Amino acid sequence: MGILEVKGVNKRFGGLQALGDVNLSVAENTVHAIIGPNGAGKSTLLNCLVGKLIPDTGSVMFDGQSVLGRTPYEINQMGISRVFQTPEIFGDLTVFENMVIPAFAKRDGSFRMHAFESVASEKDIVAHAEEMLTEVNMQDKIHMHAASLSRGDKRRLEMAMCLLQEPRLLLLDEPTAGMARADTNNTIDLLKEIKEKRDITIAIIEHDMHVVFSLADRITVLAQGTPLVEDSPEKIRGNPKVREAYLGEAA
Amino acid sequence: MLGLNKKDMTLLIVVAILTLLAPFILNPFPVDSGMAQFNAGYPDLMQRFVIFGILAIGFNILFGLTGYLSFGHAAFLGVGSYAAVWMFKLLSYNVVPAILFSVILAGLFSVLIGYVSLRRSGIYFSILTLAFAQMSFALAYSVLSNPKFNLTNGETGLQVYADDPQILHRDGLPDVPHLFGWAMRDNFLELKLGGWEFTFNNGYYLCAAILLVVFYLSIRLFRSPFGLMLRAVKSNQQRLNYTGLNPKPYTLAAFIISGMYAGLAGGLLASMDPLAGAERMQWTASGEIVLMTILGGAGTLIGPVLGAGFIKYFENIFSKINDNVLHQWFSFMPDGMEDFLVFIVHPFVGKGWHLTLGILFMLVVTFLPGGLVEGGQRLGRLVRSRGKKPEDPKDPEHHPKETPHVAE
Amino acid sequence: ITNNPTGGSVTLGFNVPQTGPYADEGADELRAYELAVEHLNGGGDGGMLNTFSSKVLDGTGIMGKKVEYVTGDTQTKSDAARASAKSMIEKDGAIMITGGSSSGVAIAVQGLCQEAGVIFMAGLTHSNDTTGKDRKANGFRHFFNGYMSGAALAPVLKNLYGDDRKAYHLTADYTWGWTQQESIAAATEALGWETVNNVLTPLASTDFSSYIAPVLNSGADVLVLNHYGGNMVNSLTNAVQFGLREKQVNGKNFEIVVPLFSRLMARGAGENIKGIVGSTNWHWSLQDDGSKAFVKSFGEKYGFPPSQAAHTCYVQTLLYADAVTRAGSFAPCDVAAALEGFEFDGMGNGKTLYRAEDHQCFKDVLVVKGKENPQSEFDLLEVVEVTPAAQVTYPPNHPMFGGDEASLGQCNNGA
Amino acid sequence: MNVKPDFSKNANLAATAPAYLSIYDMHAYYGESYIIQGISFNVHEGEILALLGRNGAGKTTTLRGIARMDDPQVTYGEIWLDHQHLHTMKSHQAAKCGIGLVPEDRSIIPGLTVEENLQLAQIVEPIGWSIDRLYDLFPRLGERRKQEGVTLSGGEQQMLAIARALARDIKVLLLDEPYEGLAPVIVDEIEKTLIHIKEQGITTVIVEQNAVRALELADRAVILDTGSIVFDGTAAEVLENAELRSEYLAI
Amino acid sequence: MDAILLQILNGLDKGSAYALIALGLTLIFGTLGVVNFAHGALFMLGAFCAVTLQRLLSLSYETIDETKTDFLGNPLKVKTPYVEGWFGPEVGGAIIDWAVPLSVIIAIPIMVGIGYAMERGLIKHFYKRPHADQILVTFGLAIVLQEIVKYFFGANPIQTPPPDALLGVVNIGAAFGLEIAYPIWRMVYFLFSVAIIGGVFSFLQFTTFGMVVRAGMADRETVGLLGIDIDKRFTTMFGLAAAVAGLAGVMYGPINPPNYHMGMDFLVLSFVVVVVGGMGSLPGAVLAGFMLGILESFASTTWATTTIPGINQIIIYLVAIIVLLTRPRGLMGRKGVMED
Ligand SMILES: Nc1ncnc2c1ncn2[C@@H]1O[C@H](COP(=O)(O)OP(=O)(O)OP(=O)(O)O)[C@@H](O)[C@H]1O
Ligand SMILES: Nc1ncnc2c1ncn2[C@@H]1O[C@H](COP(=O)(O)OP(=O)(O)OP(=O)(O)O)[C@@H](O)[C@H]1O
Ligand SMILES: [Mg+2]
Ligand SMILES: [Mg+2]
Repeated sequence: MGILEVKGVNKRFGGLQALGDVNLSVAENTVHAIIGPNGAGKSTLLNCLVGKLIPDTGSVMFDGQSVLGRTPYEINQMGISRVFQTPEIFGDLTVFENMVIPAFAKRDGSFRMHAFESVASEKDIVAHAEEMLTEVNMQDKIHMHAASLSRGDKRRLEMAMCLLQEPRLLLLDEPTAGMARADTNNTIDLLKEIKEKRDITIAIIEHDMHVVFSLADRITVLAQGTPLVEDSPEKIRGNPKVREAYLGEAA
Repeated sequence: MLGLNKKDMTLLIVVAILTLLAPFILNPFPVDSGMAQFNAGYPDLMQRFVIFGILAIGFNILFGLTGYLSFGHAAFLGVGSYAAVWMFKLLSYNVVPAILFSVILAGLFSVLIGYVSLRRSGIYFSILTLAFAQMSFALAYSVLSNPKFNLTNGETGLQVYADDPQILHRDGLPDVPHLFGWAMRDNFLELKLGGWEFTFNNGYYLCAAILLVVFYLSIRLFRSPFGLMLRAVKSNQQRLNYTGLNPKPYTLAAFIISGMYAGLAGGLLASMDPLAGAERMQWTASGEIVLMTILGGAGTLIGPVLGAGFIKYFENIFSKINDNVLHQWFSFMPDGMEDFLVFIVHPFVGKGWHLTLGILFMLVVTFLPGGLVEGGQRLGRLVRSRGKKPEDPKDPEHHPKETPHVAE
Repeated sequence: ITNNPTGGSVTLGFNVPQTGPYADEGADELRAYELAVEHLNGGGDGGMLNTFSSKVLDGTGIMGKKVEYVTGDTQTKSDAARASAKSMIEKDGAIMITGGSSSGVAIAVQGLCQEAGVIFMAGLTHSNDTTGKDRKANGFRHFFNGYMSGAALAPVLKNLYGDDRKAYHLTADYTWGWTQQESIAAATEALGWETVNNVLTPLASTDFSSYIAPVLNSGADVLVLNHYGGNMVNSLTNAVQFGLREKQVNGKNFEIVVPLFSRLMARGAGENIKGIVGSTNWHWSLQDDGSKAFVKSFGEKYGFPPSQAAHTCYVQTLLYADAVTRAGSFAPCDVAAALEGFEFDGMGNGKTLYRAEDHQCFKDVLVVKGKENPQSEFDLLEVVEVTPAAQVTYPPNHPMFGGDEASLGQCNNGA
Repeated sequence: MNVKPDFSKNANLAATAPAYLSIYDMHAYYGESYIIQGISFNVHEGEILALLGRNGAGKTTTLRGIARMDDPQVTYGEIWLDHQHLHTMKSHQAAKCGIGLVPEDRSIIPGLTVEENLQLAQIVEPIGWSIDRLYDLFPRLGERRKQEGVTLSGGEQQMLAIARALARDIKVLLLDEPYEGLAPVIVDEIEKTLIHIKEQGITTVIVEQNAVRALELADRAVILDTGSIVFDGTAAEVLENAELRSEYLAI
Repeated sequence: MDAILLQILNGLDKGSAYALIALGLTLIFGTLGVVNFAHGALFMLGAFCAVTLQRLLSLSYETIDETKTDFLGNPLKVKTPYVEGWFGPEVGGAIIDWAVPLSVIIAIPIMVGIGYAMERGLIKHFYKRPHADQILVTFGLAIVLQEIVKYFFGANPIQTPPPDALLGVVNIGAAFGLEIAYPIWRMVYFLFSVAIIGGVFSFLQFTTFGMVVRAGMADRETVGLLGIDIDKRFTTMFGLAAAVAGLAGVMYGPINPPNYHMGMDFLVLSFVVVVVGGMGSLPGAVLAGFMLGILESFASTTWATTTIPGINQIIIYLVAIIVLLTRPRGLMGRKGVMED
């Protein structure tokens, strides 16, 4: 029994069957990669996990509890964090403030009216945020407006925000797209390190096979809304169907 | 100190000094001079400056931080005023219960209106609040002043009559709003220094003290985690949601707080002048609050107060300059010249004060996108850079800002 | 006392609408005030000073002090009007406030002047409440009111349209509208007319067609428009558009009545006003000496005849100056005592009494009709009847005026 | 701040072929931040130039400057395209002269369907490929022609952005990370398309994090670092120069 | 029955005014994304085009009639309009009589010109600025325009009567044996607005203009990349919107006499109409305009006001609240248009 159990999920957009009977089980403390051609429904699947979309049918269980019918913030409070395909950050705020918010969310839950303390006096929160920024190597950008970061940095910031919450399940939608090779490697290292340090399950969508094969314990290949195969990385690499439909010469 | 950082503390102290010395600062001209027209240091206007300042500070907590543009805040102002006058009618002229009740009632109203309106965002939210406010206005102006259950006294405005119960009223207390016998309308000191006159009014200092308290609270709020969350709401609600935070209670709390600020302002208005009219709730009044905030600089701490002062100054000072006054000003000139100048200035003052206000709105927002606060900052920078060497810090020889090559 | 003039001059506060829909009316009031000040200070031809029955004013200002004035903008909002009045009192040292063109504003400012201890000489305010339930010891009204309109109109209406009529009222949904409707309905019902319906229209209405249309099928043969200003112009225009005036109902010509007329409204209504009956406080075509003198000095100064608002404001200023002089004091209580029960003549409207109990003037009321063939752009109304003061007088405790409870309170000299 | 362009590095570029697109001493700001600090390079007719560098090096800024977008403000310098001076133009004029930019965030226009997004590109002359021809190139787009553009999957949006550029008759195609978020097979497809486009005589500037892929495709390469050019030469040179690769590209 | 039909007709009529104003507003607010508080002022300026033409046509020379006197007892100056002098009283009188319809011709270029000037001179700097700034600047502009009009024309309403031929009422129910007397000019106004609405729709539907402008509003930058000079189109759009608002005003004069603040009276309502209709949706604006017009008409019936006192005061706002709560984007709003 995995920490995340997706059973018989369907999702239609008008005439398009974006997800057709998806079953997926992600085991605890593993990295599970979801790959597949563009438009296969990978992001749609993640959307169903975090409450952005509600599947037409099927069930999604996280740690034995259904996530369906819950709002995104409740799902996050259950321990699921997500990095989006196009970075979702607080553009008007500074990098530091971007980090502080998840720290509060983690400590205080979904709403607390702390209107008279000052942010600066919350020593633990500040320390936590700064520490995480150092980990992703962004301490020099701490006072920049998030909107004026370059694209790669935005992604790193978003990932740091999610990691700071120490989620039990981290969903990454193409976290290294547009990242420089060096940073991609750093990201891989970071994820590995974090996985070693704490209990964390990661589901990752990626087109960069280097990333996928360096991290993944298991891989699901999604095509046209249905899982094609699920297997270990080695097997997937050798699978001719996958090679033809998806990997091309990259394999 | 007081949990503020140095910059905020300085700001608070500056504001405190300015408000406490306002009777001097606002009356810079001797009474008999031609410029006396521009003096603003009389009790009513000073009270209005601070009361509308409080209103705008409260509005800014909602709009400046969360970006939710309420077009119905005047409703809370009106509710606050009605609540206060009802307290005068039922209990006594003491302002304490009146102010407390106006804050509470406005708070309750804002829970109701906020809960419903906040189900939508953006322009839809604005229109919802506008609709609620316009309904409140219509109800107050006519429906609720129906003689059978006269809650608002309609066009005339709610006021205290001799036959009202006033159950806590005792002999010896003044028959005007007072703070434990200290009448709001009285002046505790009237100073005459040479040609100058300065009035120190009880009501003004009560309002000023309250302003300082709520200003302090708003600084704390701006710098607090709660304030940060509100700014996050403005920036990206999606991300907030996916970070495990529900934006709703934050925005609702901001809405209620700003509604209570508006109610407080309404209660103070009634305490300074015990009559509550329905026009206070009209959309134009709500629009005025919006304009004050943007004009001063939305999202800044002091901006809304400046904006409120600016608009109220025009309303009260410029509207009173008539041709007679103009002729006095220019009387030192030769006759033809005098008439010509009066002719030129005439359309912009007195009954033309709206025109001047409109033009200034356009100028300020076009040239100072951040409102008056930005104007102040630019001025400050100008003054500061004077001291330095006139050298362009950005590599002057290599890329001057204007070049013949690049057309913008 | 508040703002007792100590120097060589005395300051009056003219608080009129300078912006908003009544700005033109306010402008006319201001002209009248300036004229009055000129006359009080001995300038011009003296206007009504020459015809006024009291002769204490001699063109040397008030009690030898030169009259100066400050102006303010009421915006036709109680809040703004009070703010403006306060600034005149607190900043400019005004000893008397006057002006306004709506009852809400008049009552609000009157209350303020009572508290502040200055005299308020109301401008144009027609609601019964101003000298009814909201009467104040420091406040005085020269203008007539809703009850007087009804009392003056009723006999004329009976003459013109008979005593078997069915009236349909459209009423502006606020205090002034209600009191006027109540007064007119009572006066016409006393004649034998039937009030078929009274529909309240929102103040903010700009188009009245949906209120006019039901009139057609209601069986009514008279439409009474209890509207003022822009509301009246629009509702009358709409009523004429819908062909009400050409209709025959119950075998009679359908008629429209507008109880309160002003020349500015008449001008706004244009052609539509022709033949429509209403009442007014004063009209420039009156031929008594006072009116003629006033029209002459106003007309020569500004090039057109004064409106009723201008007239009432002018007269109020002179009356105040006269009362101060007679009392020999600027103290509001002394001035009030001099005005109370004061009888005078030569200011238009014939013999006039400032009644002591409620500070309302009692004088002749004009019933007018839109003129069919105007000779000039000002010649819009013709006087049908001058109703004598006696016919419009009512007891001070009349139920429409607050009954027995209404009281002036104590006069306030201020501090 | 005071960085002068080092012309010695690109002294050798001149004579070989006539410069087609030529950037001379360009300086650009975002508000107060000085990003592009005087860069000069040439692109020859019909070639593919790879513009490389780390995150935040200024690649996107350079492309936006060439396309004459409102932001960044190019405060100094000249940009010539085929004897026309772009630096005096606004973006729509530059586009009429033949500049086609595929922005890094794809900029699919909300509220418009796929087809409308393409039609929009053909409102103003000169018009390039027909819409049908574009659908032939990207059949997925043809299938989704009535779908709102922004609901496309990430990869589909990338295809739409490229298709939209080709819908205009362009002389120079500026591609900002065209492979980002694309499945490996599609990357292969697009690479073929780029070669095809090159054969049509269209000049291409490609910005790409996947430096190796870009270099294999490109004729020449320019490497940017913090707003200055650190290398200008043939693609092969970069692939050979290990120092360069590790220092600036981390490969 | 007659009464109900009459109320519907009345609603249609009020609805046409709402719809026309909201249509123009949608072009600016819903399409360009500019919160234009000066839109009401454009409506007002349109009405004053008619007033101005009427005044111009009535420009007169004075002759002195010794037999009559004016109010001061001086000989009366009689005014005769020049046009009557030139063309004779008959033709001249007819020209003056048709001043309002004639003003449509001059109003179009004037309003387009005003729209152009406004956009080029002011609004274009505000596309990228927050809505709040747009509100402030356009509100300032509205005040300035109003005050200028007030300076020249006063605050009082000014009659702009329809031509005599279009005065009076027709019984449009006669064919069905019903008695529905309806003013001719209101019929004209309704038909006129239908024509304008149709014209605008076909202009935007059958050309790609609308699509380009919508795209430009959503993402100016990208549209520029596609070679489109969006600024020019925005200006054109603004000119068009100003013309629509102005024409609505020209023809409205005979229904209710224009005054300088008539625009503000309509402004708030037209924002409500646009939002209820759905931002950026032209059909939505028109539909909401007519719907609210008719509902308001029904709410003013005696039956309605006795059932719920004061319903006529609040109906529009009440409906707006209900619609917005049940249909998040208004009646016909599209996703993604001005949602933040
Ligand atoms: N809101 C929507 N309305 C209509 N169709 C949609 C919507 N969202 C997604 N789709 C379609 O559903 C399909 C799956 O999209 P999804 O974003 O899940 O793909 P993906 O696997 O993440 O692809 P990529 O790797 O390119 O990001 C796509 O064809 C997309 O066009
Ligand atoms: N709008 C902006 N305002 C201020 N600074 C900006 C803005 N956009 C980008 N920058 C800064 O300009 C620098 C260059 O950014 P640019 O986007 O050109 O980098 P890039 O080379 O394209 O990087 P990436 O590979 O991450 O996309 C970065 O330091 C970035 O932080
Ligand atoms: Mg995806
Ligand atoms: Mg980039």
